[in-house]
Amino acid sequence: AADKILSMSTTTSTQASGLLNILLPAFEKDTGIKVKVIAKGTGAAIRDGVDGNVDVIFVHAKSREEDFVKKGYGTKRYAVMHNDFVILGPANDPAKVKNSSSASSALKKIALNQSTFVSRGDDSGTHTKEQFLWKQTKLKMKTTTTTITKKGKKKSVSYSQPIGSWYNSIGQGMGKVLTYADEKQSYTMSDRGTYIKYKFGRKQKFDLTVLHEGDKALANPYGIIPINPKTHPHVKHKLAVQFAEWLVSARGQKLIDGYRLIGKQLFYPDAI
Amino acid sequence: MGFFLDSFISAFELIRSLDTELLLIVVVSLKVSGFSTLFAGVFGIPLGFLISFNEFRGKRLLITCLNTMLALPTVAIALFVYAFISRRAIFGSLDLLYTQKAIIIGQTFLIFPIIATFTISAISHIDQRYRKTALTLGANQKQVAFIVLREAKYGILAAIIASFGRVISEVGISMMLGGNAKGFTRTITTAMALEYDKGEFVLAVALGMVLIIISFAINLLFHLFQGRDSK
Amino acid sequence: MGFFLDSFISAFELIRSLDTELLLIVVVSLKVSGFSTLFAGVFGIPLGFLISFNEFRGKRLLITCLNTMLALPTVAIALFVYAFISRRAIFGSLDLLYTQKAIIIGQTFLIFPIIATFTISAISHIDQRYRKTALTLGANQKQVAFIVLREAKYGILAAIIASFGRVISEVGISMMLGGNAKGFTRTITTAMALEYDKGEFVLAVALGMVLIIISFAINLLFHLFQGRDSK
Amino acid sequence: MILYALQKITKVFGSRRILDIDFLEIEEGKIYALLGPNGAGKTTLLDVLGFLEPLTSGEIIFKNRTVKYSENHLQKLRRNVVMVNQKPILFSTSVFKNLDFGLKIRNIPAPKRRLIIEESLDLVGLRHMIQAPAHKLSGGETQRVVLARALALSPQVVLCDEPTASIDLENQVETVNLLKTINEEKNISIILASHDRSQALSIAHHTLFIDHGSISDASYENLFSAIIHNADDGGSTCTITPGIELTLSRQQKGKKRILLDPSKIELLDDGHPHSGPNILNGEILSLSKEKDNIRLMINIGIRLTVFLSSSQYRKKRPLVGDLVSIQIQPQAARIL
Amino acid sequence: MILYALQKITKVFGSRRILDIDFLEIEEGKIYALLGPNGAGKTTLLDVLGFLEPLTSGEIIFKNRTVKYSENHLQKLRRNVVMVNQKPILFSTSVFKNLDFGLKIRNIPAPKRRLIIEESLDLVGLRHMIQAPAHKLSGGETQRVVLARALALSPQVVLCDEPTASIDLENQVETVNLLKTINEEKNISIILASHDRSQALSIAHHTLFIDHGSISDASYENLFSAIIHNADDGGSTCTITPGIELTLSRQQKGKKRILLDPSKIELLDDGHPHSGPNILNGEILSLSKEKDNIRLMINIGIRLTVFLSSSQYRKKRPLVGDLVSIQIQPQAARIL
Ligand SMILES: Nc1ncnc2c1ncn2[C@@H]1O[C@H](COP(=O)(O)OP(=O)(O)OP(=O)(O)O)[C@@H](O)[C@H]1O
Ligand SMILES: Nc1ncnc2c1ncn2[C@@H]1O[C@H](COP(=O)(O)OP(=O)(O)OP(=O)(O)O)[C@@H](O)[C@H]1O
Ligand SMILES: [Mg+2]
Ligand SMILES: [Mg+2]
Repeated sequence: AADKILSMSTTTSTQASGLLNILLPAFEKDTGIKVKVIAKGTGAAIRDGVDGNVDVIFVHAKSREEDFVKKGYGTKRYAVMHNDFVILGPANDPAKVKNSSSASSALKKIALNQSTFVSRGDDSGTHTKEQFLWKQTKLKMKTTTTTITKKGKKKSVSYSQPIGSWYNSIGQGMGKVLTYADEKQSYTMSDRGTYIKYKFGRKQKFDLTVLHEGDKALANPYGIIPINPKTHPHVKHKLAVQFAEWLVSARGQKLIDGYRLIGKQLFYPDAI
Repeated sequence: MGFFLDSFISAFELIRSLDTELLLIVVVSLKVSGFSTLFAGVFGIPLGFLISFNEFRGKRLLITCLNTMLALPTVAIALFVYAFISRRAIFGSLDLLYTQKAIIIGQTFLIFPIIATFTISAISHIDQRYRKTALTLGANQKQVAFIVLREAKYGILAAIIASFGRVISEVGISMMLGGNAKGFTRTITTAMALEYDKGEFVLAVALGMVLIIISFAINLLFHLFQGRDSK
Repeated sequence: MGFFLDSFISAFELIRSLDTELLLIVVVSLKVSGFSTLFAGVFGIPLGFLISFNEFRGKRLLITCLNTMLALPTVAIALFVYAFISRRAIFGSLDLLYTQKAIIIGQTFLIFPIIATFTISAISHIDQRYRKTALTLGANQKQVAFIVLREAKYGILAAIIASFGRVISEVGISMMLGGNAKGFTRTITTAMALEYDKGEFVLAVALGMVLIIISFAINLLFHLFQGRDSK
Repeated sequence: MILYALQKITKVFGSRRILDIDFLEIEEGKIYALLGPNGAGKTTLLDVLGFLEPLTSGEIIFKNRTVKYSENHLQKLRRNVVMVNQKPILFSTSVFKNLDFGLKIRNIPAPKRRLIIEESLDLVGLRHMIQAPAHKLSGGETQRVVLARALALSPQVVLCDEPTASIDLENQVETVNLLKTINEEKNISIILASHDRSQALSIAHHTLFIDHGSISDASYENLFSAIIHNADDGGSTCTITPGIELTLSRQQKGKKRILLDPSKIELLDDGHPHSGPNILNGEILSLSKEKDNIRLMINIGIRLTVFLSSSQYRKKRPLVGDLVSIQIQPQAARIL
Repeated sequence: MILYALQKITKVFGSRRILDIDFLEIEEGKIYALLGPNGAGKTTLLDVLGFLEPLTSGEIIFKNRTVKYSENHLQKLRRNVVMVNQKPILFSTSVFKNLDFGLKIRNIPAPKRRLIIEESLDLVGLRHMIQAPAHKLSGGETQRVVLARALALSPQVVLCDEPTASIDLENQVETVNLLKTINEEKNISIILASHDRSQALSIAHHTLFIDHGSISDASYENLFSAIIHNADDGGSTCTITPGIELTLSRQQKGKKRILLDPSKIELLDDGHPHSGPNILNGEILSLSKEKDNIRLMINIGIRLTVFLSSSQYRKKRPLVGDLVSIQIQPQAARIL
């Protein structure tokens, strides 16, 4: 029976949105395979894949995923689904970002108005996307570099962010960022799933509303990658591939398409 | 506050409905914490005895080091253990990461210094005469240790309970080494962290209340046990 | 293990370069932990004295409750404090959430039972005769407490150091009430958690080493202090 | 003047009545010795007299004023009475600070405090140790510093609980002399508990015997465990150890504690060993002076104390080592 | 037979030499009493004899075999020697289990253990308390159970550290008698430390005086602190208390401890008070028997012990209360 258990590292958003609660029981019913889910930040999930701690990873940071496959840690990236990011803010919208032409121009307005903006700051898929958008605003960025030693060699880790104390980088998961931003009545960027859950799925009130959405640049694709058995011979590659293919099969995609949270669609299938 | 009332009602509901999922989480918590307390005791108590009973250079420094270990953050311990049991590490092939065993290993490291230092302190409060009396009656080192153990039993028991309280309430190691996998390594605290992540504060507090009830029950038992004996 | 060597070198690099960001994090950690230890001491030590010095119904039950509070998970404490200081709660207008003050409040709740129970235990190990002697020499309650405090000073100091170790190494409260806001409420442990989340384990361990160096220094100081006196 | 008057006091710990004194008056300016077996309640009584333990019932009148059990009132009273513990302790600081503590509390200005402290240490001959750390003193030194600490406060009463147990002979003598001196020169009343009867008698104006929490006028001497059987004639036979049997006039039974009043034991005239009921033979071990009596210790298998009046002693002139016969009158025996 | 032979032993704690004994032999089957002031090293010596403390240097020969300081060897030796502590303790369990502990360790079968335990408790008269929880016994009972626990192991040697301090008279007598009994009936050697000189003498075959860690043949009596000044004639004057001055033959100076040998003090014949150098007047407080001597306690301002031989005593027939004159020979004084 132990062989029928598949370990998967994934981002908190897939778990917190409740999607896995639909997909996994169905998958187990179809194949008899149980999936053990380890939910964490995108960076740590990818790290799990690099270290071979799990059999498959299910994350949303497309460029890093492709890099992951290229380096030989994974066999193939299956595009499973996408949803999108939204820019949230207080209803009175002090920076007047409503009706901005693009996501980056919305961010620029926030910066120019010095309105508080809360950032994930944790190297997650969302954070990667946010950094990409900030770069497009052509605002001046501050880059911090830390030198560390890896395998005896010096290596530097750097990240950049806009300048100013209005920019709050809090290094936490999406849910906590939303709580934080709501408390501070500030702007932030979130994936739609978590936002819907917070806004409509709980008893507690949540005041932030969507101020900008729909820009192509805000797309948020999720991919699943089985770990490469050449790098980590112990992984249950067959089961991993079975799961990935099940997800992109008509059955999996239909379940994704049909998933509703409080009557709202969260994810859009990418494979059909 | 309405919030706490809600949580309280939810906690009560959770318990009353004997929710199987809750039950499983509680069982995992108890099992993991129980084993790590057991192992920490098995290593920590004898270590405390060894340190107390022997005079050697650097003894006080060793105790200082143990005291320092009390301030080891769970994140650091988790990473330390991770470095040994991750797939690519020496013990990787044992496939320990993201299992209850991994949590137990990490938690054992967390509380082992607590038990050792408490034991040293409990023994230091036991009159030297107990040791001398046992010796003069012909006891060997092991039998002396047994006598001292009996006299220090409440101190050591208190250490064990405090340690159990520490592990059952910790979240860092359980999360990082156990992975909070539903049905496998989800404990009360990681479930709380998850509910908090999801913004489900009421459920998080309800779980916290379940935890407090468990640890109150354990402390009450200790209280009654000690009370009966000192009457 | 290469991993630890890497981390060690990185930690050394971090400290050597006097990285301003690291410095800020360390300062915030020390400041927050220092204040919460201070407040917990200011409330916990007198409470320990009050409980020890008075006989009343339910005294042992109260001690059992304090012991139970030792097992309060940080998540639960954080949520509890959150329920009072969130924007919509009674103290919301004070704008405490996600400030260092919020961390201090939460951590004070975390360690205050530790200090109280340690104080009770330290006093219970002090001979009743000290109290009687002070009384017969004409002391009032406050002066008696002073005498007992002096005799129990190392026990209480140990409690304070253990509490400081507990808060400087905890992550749940700092994360949830402080928010890990870079430059404001980022502490060593929340920074570690972040680096872990990012998969940058080397940096996480390096930060952990900085923390251990701090707490070793504090324990060493205590060790020397105590040693000088008992010579 | 009457220092303490105790009326119908009891002290109960749990379900045990530890003290039960109907009436007791203690005069001012005198030395009282409290004698009694282990667990008799000596320490507890001293605690009560030192206002350190509340009573379960009854009343204490201290210097004509009834003691009220409020912390404030007690604290004032305690300033007149200092207790020296059975196993005394010094605070973990210097000798000076130990003596300073009580004076500071009494708001005495610093220069005067210093004078008093030096004077008090002079009294016990330890002025040169004024700056020594208190917890490094030897047992005898500790005892003396504790006394100095009490005296520095010029109390009206000093309570001493076994001030010389475990103290060596040299220091025992010094301590006893010191107590005498302060009683005479400073007119401080002293109440001390002791097991050493001869020491107590050599120093005290009055001795009190306490047993099972009650004060009795019996002397703490010739106390034995005995087994008592009823005899046919309406009396009973009491076996103290095999070979030593007494005939008692009253019916009694079982294992009892028996007290033989030393002044009701008669030393028979010289001559061949006597024999008869309640007549025992033995050797005189020692002779000593005790107030107006002479105390004989006679080994009759057990050690027995006999009191002779001075005049009888001068008449009979018994010597140490003499073999003598004694007769124990039935009324000398008292069963506890 | 020689039980212990100690050769050039020293014991150092920190920088202080606590024991320093050149040579000491202890015979088998005898009772030895160890007398000496506080801090003299009595307890430490007993610890060494009980193989509980290692030596700093020197050698102990126990029953003709040199003691090796390895834990294994010591453990075997300890099975022959049981120590009864100065402040004895019982383990926090029942009286039965307390006695059982040492027997179980020696692998004695359970039924036999039970017999031995009951027998030992009978010896101290506490068989009825066999199941009582040990920590609820009174002081006197504890002391007796501790003795029973030692005796149950049928050791060859029992070491007792102040077995009667703080114990009431009744139990003191019982304890002393018990020690005598086991020495006589079971031929167990006993070494006891005590402050009570007369008690020690009444029970011991040999007394050892220990001071500053060294054994000396001086008796533990007439020990005073004195201030000595040089005199003009090459001798010196020694002031014990104001009014009591002695002339010594040797030059000395400073505050010293002085020992006056009681058998070198002469009781002058009756008559008017004598006077002259080293002649003092006082009252006889007590007379007692001590081996072949009679011991006089004389109050000359301080209490002084004087030994008379039996024949001299019978000749001079001093009485308690007599006023007498004594002469202290210069060679009676010994400066420590
Ligand atoms: N706090 C207490 N709680 C319960 N019992 C107590 C307490 N204090 C004393 N006792 C008991 O009261 C009795 C009298 O004790 P106390 O100390 O007054 O005796 P003592 O005459 O001083 O004896 P000793 O000669 O051994 O010093 C003892 O049996 C003791 O066990
Ligand atoms: N473990 C130790 N470390 C340092 N000094 C010690 C230790 N044990 C005893 N001493 C010192 O050694 C000396 C002798 O102590 P010991 O207990 O043998 O004296 P004693 O003759 O039994 O005195 P007492 O009559 O007070 O019982 C004392 O001055 C004591 O302070
Ligand atoms: Mg007492
Ligand atoms: Mg001793």
